[in-house]
Amino acid sequence: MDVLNNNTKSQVALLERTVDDYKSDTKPTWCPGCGDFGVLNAIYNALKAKGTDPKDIVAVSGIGCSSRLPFFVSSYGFHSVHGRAMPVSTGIRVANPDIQLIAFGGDGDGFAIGAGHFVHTARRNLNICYVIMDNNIYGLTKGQTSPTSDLGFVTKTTPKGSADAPLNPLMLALAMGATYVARGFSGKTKELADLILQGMEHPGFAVIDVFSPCPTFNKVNTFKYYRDEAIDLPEGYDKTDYIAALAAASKHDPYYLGVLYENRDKATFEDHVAATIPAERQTPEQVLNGLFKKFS
Amino acid sequence: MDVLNNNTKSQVALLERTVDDYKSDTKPTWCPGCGDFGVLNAIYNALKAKGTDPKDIVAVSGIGCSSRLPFFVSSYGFHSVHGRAMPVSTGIRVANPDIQLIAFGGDGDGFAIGAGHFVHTARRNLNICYVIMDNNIYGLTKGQTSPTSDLGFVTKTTPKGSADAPLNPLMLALAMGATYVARGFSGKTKELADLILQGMEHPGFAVIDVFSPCPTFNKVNTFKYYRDEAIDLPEGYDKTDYIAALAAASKHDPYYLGVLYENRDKATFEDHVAATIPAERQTPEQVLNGLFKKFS
Amino acid sequence: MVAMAERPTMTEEQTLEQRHSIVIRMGGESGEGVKSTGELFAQVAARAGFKVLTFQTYPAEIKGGHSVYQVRLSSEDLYTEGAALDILLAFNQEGYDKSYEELHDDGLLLYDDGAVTDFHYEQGGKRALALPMTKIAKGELKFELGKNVVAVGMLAALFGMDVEPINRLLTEKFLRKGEDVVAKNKQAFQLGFRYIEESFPERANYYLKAGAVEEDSIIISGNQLLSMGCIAGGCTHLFGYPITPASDIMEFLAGELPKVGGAVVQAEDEIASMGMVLGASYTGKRAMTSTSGPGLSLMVEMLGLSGMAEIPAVIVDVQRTGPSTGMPTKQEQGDLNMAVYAGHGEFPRIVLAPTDVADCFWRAIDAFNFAERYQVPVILLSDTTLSVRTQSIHKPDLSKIKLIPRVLYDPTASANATLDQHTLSTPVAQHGNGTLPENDGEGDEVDMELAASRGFELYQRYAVTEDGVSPMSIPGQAGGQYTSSGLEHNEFSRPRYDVINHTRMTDKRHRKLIGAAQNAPEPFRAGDPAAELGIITWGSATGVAYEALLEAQKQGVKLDLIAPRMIWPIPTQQLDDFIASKRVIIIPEVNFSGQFANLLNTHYRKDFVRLNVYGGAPLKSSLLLAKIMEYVNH
Amino acid sequence: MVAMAERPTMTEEQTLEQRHSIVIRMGGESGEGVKSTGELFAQVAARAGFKVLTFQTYPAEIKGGHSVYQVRLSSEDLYTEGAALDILLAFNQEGYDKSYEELHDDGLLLYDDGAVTDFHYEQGGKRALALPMTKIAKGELKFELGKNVVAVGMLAALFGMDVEPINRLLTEKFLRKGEDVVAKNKQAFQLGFRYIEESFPERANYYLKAGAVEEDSIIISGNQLLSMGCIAGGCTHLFGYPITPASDIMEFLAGELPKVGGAVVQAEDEIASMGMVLGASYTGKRAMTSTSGPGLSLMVEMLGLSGMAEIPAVIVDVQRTGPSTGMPTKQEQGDLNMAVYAGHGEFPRIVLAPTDVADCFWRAIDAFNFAERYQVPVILLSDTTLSVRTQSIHKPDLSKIKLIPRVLYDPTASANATLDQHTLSTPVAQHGNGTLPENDGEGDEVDMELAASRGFELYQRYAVTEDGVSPMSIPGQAGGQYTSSGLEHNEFSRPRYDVINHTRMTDKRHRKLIGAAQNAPEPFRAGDPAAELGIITWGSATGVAYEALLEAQKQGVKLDLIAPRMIWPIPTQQLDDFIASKRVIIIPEVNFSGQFANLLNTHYRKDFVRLNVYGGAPLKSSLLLAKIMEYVNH
Ligand SMILES: Cc1ncc(C[n+]2csc(CCOP(=O)(O)OP(=O)(O)O)c2C)c(N)n1
Ligand SMILES: Cc1ncc(C[n+]2csc(CCOP(=O)(O)OP(=O)(O)O)c2C)c(N)n1
Ligand code: SF4
Ligand code: SF4
Ligand SMILES: [Mg+2]
Ligand SMILES: [Mg+2]
Repeated sequence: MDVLNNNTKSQVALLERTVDDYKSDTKPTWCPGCGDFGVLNAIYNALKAKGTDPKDIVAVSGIGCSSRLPFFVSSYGFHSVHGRAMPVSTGIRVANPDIQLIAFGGDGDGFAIGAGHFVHTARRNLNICYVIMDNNIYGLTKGQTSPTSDLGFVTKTTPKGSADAPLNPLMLALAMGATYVARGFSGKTKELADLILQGMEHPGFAVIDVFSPCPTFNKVNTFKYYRDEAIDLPEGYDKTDYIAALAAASKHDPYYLGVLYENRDKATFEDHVAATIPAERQTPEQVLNGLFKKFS
Repeated sequence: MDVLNNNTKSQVALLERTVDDYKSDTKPTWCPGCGDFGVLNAIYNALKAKGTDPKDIVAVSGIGCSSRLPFFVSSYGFHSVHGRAMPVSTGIRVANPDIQLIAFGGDGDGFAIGAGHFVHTARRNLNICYVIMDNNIYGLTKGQTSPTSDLGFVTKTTPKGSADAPLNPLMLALAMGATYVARGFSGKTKELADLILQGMEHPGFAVIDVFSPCPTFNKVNTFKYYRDEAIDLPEGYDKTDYIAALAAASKHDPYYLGVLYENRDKATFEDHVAATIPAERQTPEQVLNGLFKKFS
Repeated sequence: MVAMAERPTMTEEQTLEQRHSIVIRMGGESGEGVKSTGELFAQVAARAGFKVLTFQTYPAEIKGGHSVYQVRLSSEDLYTEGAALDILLAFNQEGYDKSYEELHDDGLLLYDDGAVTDFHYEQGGKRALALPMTKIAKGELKFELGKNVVAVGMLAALFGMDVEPINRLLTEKFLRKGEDVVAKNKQAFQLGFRYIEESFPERANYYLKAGAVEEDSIIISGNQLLSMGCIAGGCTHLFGYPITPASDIMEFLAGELPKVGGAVVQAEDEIASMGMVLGASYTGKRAMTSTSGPGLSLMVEMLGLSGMAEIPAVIVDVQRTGPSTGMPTKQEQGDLNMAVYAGHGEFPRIVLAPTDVADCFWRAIDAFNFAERYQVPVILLSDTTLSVRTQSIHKPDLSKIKLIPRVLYDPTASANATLDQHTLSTPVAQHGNGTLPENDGEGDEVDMELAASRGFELYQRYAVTEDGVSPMSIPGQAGGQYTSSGLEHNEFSRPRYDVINHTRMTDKRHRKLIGAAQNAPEPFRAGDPAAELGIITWGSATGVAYEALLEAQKQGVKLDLIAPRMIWPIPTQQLDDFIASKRVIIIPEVNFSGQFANLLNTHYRKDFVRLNVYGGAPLKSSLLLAKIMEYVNH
Repeated sequence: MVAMAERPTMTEEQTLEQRHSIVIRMGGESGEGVKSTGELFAQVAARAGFKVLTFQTYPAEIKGGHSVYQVRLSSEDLYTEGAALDILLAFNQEGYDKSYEELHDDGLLLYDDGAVTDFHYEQGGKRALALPMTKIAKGELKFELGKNVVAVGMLAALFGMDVEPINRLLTEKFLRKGEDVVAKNKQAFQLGFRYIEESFPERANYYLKAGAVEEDSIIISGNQLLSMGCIAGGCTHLFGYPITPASDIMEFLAGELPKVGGAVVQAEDEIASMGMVLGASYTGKRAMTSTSGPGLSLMVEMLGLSGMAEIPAVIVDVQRTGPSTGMPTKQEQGDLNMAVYAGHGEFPRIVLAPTDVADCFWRAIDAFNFAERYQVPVILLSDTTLSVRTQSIHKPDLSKIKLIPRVLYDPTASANATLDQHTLSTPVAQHGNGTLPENDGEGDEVDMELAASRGFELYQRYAVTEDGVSPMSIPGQAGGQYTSSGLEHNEFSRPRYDVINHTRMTDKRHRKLIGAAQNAPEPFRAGDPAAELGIITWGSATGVAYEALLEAQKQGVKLDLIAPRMIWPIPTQQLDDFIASKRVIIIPEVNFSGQFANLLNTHYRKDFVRLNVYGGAPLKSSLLLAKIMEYVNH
């Protein structure tokens, strides 16, 4: 594993970093027992394994319990507005492709209000590692149905059960062209850290949907539920086979955990953008003088 | 074909209607040679075949050349704002499930600004027939790249070629749970009329992506291009096989035309909503008096 | 400054009975029962004949953090949650730390025995009493969760409350959980009650006179009553997206609207919510959404579509502290500007603001009536304070509700037929039919022959009428077909781009505001109309202003107060005389720039005295009183 | 009313030379060459030494519909497209039908021979001349598409233009298409030119004196020059979504920004555009978006994030006719309210408006400077008129550009170090380090030990400074890590919910407006400062007001004019004296409610005379002149 990968500019790249180096001084605000603690833990470990200097990382999120995560990491952070983690991330990456960008959010943030942006970030194949803490509920607003809630799920807004069929995040990611698609579980922190590390090292849009239970408001999709309902991918599974990945992603009862798909051969959006920049840069003044000539 | 299907309330249901009955007095504003003329023609014929009274139809759209279509149909119409045909349609269907709802729009309207709504309308499986006039470009704003434009496509906003990989509307529809997924071509009006008729008769969310060339601004994806690049589905194709549909949808070079997928067994959103309404309706006054008791 | 500190302190002989009201605050860890204790105590007190008004704060975090529930009791009507505390009940050390300084000099500190150990503040004249709440619950009661009910029993005894109605309440409340639970809770109450009777002889000092027990009294929050007002206003459909502090409107109605054959749909975002509202309203239904600032910010484009396509819509905005995500659980009146001005170009809209909890009901009904009558978006501006405040009020009199119908297209009506007369406006003089103009190239081309061959094509969806309102057809109605659009259009709903048409249509649309302003709901009025010192305010600041006015009057100050309930259009006929006749007018608001004052200044050239607080908490009446005093004889 | 009709009519002897300017309109089917003829003629005239200002209308439809291109020529500076037409060139019957009534009583109608057949209007003193444009192109030239160049040759001859520079222009223009094409076009020009020389002896009557041929003259549209201003302002990244009439800014910069190492990205919608802008700006880049009303309506929530998180952003809003989809190709100044007020809660923002084409360049630079200097969103309000108008102007002097840098975090600077002095504001007195406060439960809990062990945690992203601006760190900078957020926060960017903090931070953020107003760009000023009659206006209405002022002065009226280029915050130091010293002030605007007048009334208690047109067309100077005359000695 290339620890120094994205880290060439960092003066302290050769220092072995500890998990503590990635902890911020802000203490998590989550309820006791929240699945997001496990995710945060996995993040710390993945970051340590990758070893990037915190100053060269930006953690981006929207709004939600899960979206608070950037505050708890010692890197730069951008806790934006509900549903908009992807556009903000896109702006950051286009403006500065040297940044290691990790994005965080909830199922509501990413797939309800944020669904449109998800679609376009995936098809652009931006080099972003996006970790969704999927608890099948809106946590921060205290328990309403989310896009990944089951049909018939009873919440405050759906006292007779939800009328919407759930959205399958992995199918969406695959259909829209994400080049790394994985599923993790907050109850398996070690495996999760590995999925995140691979996602960060993947050159392109890496989506990791993580079952991260909300014990406070979701009494159905609990740790126990996912321990029973989620299994590892079968032996010999070929993560480069797109149609197989679609089949694996569409499976539930039980769900698969692991890397369902990876394609390292597609150019990123940043590559395409970089290709439009001429080798010989001009100053604004040169550009303007050229234009004045054109309009005279 | 059950011509009288949705039409029981109409007093003139038994009259055989003509294509002219579905034409409005507003003349299309499109450029000569625009693909949308063929789509409009197919619509007229599909409506005639279905035979619903125009007063019981609502045609909904967003903004774009294609979104002007409701003005040209003699039914009720709602030409809303850019990208929002789906929410408006949802409101209409939830409030009045007796309405035959056909929705129209462009690739930009439906899949750029409207992508998030498309995702959610599909997973809810609303009973809407949605016809997208896909010209791989923004027509009304005079020729910018659209979400279905090819990578490298040169437009006014992408002088060095588009950096975004195109979005595959059928994959999106399938991944998100649309229950009728078809592709048509404005150059094959008869087949298209049939696809639209089937879509209107389908109980659930019917998506018909139609290649509808824009000769004014898209010099690549022309009628000729699609005549060469789009073929019918193979003999014996099973439109009920979901994974096969995904494979067929992901194919390009050439593209498939026809009904790629249909599932008539999934309940619609409207069904689920109706199920929450108790058999015994109350008046507002009864509801309020019940509540006053609760809060006293 | 004349602050509340100058309020006369209680003498030895003076009992709380002689006070107008008392304020009790409970403070402790969020989720530890502060809220349930507060809520039960408020209900108990209401049953015992008290007027009750509550206030609460909770942390933006889901669990943990400090939480406060405050109950104010009186035999008379209440308008605010009160200022300094008469009694503080601390559930833990933080409960003491955070609020002790707000306790009156002669106030009483109660605390769960053992839970507060560090009494580091100066005690002064304040008294303190340890209550064995947890001890009794764990011990004699053997039911630790009963602690809250024990506490309520103690408070009830302290104020000398009548036990009879309280026992009935406990029965009603817990019956569906079984007889056992009822018995356990009654026991808990009694243990608490008895403890105070037996071990706190000074309790008589705290007795407060209850009012008559009123049969038609309910205790309810602003959001709850606003939701009920929506039902009363004929709403059948709500499309929304969760957001603090508006979510519970949607949640409340999710349980109720299906009963009347309607539905609540949770959309994917706020833009979709508003799109769905317009779709549903287009089919003739009374539809709404509820949101808070960030959601309203996202609805701006849809708001314009509602105005331009003339589709009724009700948007409830429960304001919270902005800007951006801001402080989601805190108070601000900061969305007025957006409500009045947001949107590109100009279109008519109506902005209403309830002045108190009871008013939420009537303004919600108004909102639907105005939306339907004028075919415009109506924004109902509530706020955090009103939304979470519970209050004991009289059950609204349902017989007073008047529903004003949408003006519908009736092709059989003659051109000068007078449509249903109703209270809101002048009659509409056109049935909505007309003759298509010739093609002239400034809009979509029309096939005149085809048009002529069809009667229904002559329907004028946007007939230019005196009051700006055009009769509307509803899908399903034969001959009423038209295409609704946000493009500029002529009467026939065909796109048009010429100067005369746009001018005429802009005028038509804006004429609705004339009728709307004339039919504005009555403002809140109090004080002396002859006073030359006046206060104008709005929304939840009204109660604060009223309390300041009462206090000022006690101090001999002549003062007048008006709080319009229609914010936009400005109800000039309500304000003209008021503004013209005062020497000084103070406008207190909970926002930075004085948004209402600014709005009034677009119409009135008067220099108002602005009083703005913007810390995320409600305005304090003492602050306003001080400002009033500055301008007495000055 | 004193309308343009009172303008002296041309006598037999009077040649056009004696006129200040002449107005030529071409009218015909859209796509039929009206626009290319107009554009070429404008260029030709500019090369021949004329000042040129153009105006065009085009249908909202893609193809077909009537289209107009109007060119005004003068030897002196021009401010509007002019009113009545001196010459009308009709390409088809509709070209005659739609504009003949606007032709002066002594005007000249030109038409393509055979294309206009029905001369149904009263001719009066107007003259008419058939031009064999198509005939020459098809016949002698054998190149039908050359018709437009033939027409340009005819017009050039009519005005007695110098052929030499025009030939050079044709060479430059067509060279990249080959020598043949150059020759063909020169021939076309010559054929047209010769035709007039030979067959229209009265041509000398139409000669107009050209100005000196200026080396540094360019002919350019508002959108083009605004785009160039963005480049000059240091912009490297534009994220946008196509929308009329703003798209061509994005399209223009798509070709240019990569040259400076930047990029243009077409986002999926306007919310995404603004999100990307904030992301890019957060990394230290100068980033922008360009849109029109509907797009701005969608950006409102993001605008608040920019204000709260204090991230610089430039938003160009090219206003079009609203509300909703409205009339996308028409003129309105209807987004001012939204620009100033949209958003929940309150945050600082800056609104600028260029007054003419040349001004677009400088205001775009200002926009970036203000955004960077104050870390706020800046909205630049252009409009349809300015965007499509082309005008001959002097090349902007690049040496006059001053770029004001963002105030960056420098951990080595001492607490009272004076940062770079620049023109915009007072120096910042803090370097942005500080000591973390103890935990107190009103915000996220902090691990004080961990905090203490790390130097960089002491960085105060939101240091409370005198001018409200806090030094910003940029990802990659060691020790500058912080989490940007729209939640209310303390100096250390940690979420905080207490009253004192929110009040203090609200004050800090709004203090930026004080500095911004003090550094407002110079307003457009004209007229007599001692006059007691004044006009205040803004944006593209300024040119109209100036023209009305010139005309009024000719008629002996003393008049003063000011047009601020900063709309918000109100540049009071520019306006105070003006407003105080006038007896009557007229505020003309192209919107319904008088948005700028209303805004000024939030600060000034003066009764302004409002003049509002809202038909989708620019204000006419004759209308303003009439209003002025109403108030002379009255
Ligand atoms: C525009 C907007 N709408 C609504 C909200 C309220 N809101 C905050 S978080 C949230 C959803 C939380 O669910 P999710 O994204 O799944 O995160 P979780 O809390 O479950 O981790 C909502 C609706 C908001 N902040 N902004
Ligand atoms: C909010 C908003 N943004 C942008 C626009 C401008 N606009 C109008 S139509 C359109 C896209 C047209 O493309 P498409 O949807 O593919 O329809 P087509 O014209 O190609 O049929 C755009 C960007 C708008 N009307 N509203
Ligand atoms: S509410 Fe749920 S998601 Fe939020 S912090 Fe608590 S447990 Fe976690
Ligand atoms: S621009 Fe293209 S899509 Fe639009 S009407 Fe013309 S041909 Fe059709
Ligand atoms: Mg969630
Ligand atoms: Mg298109």
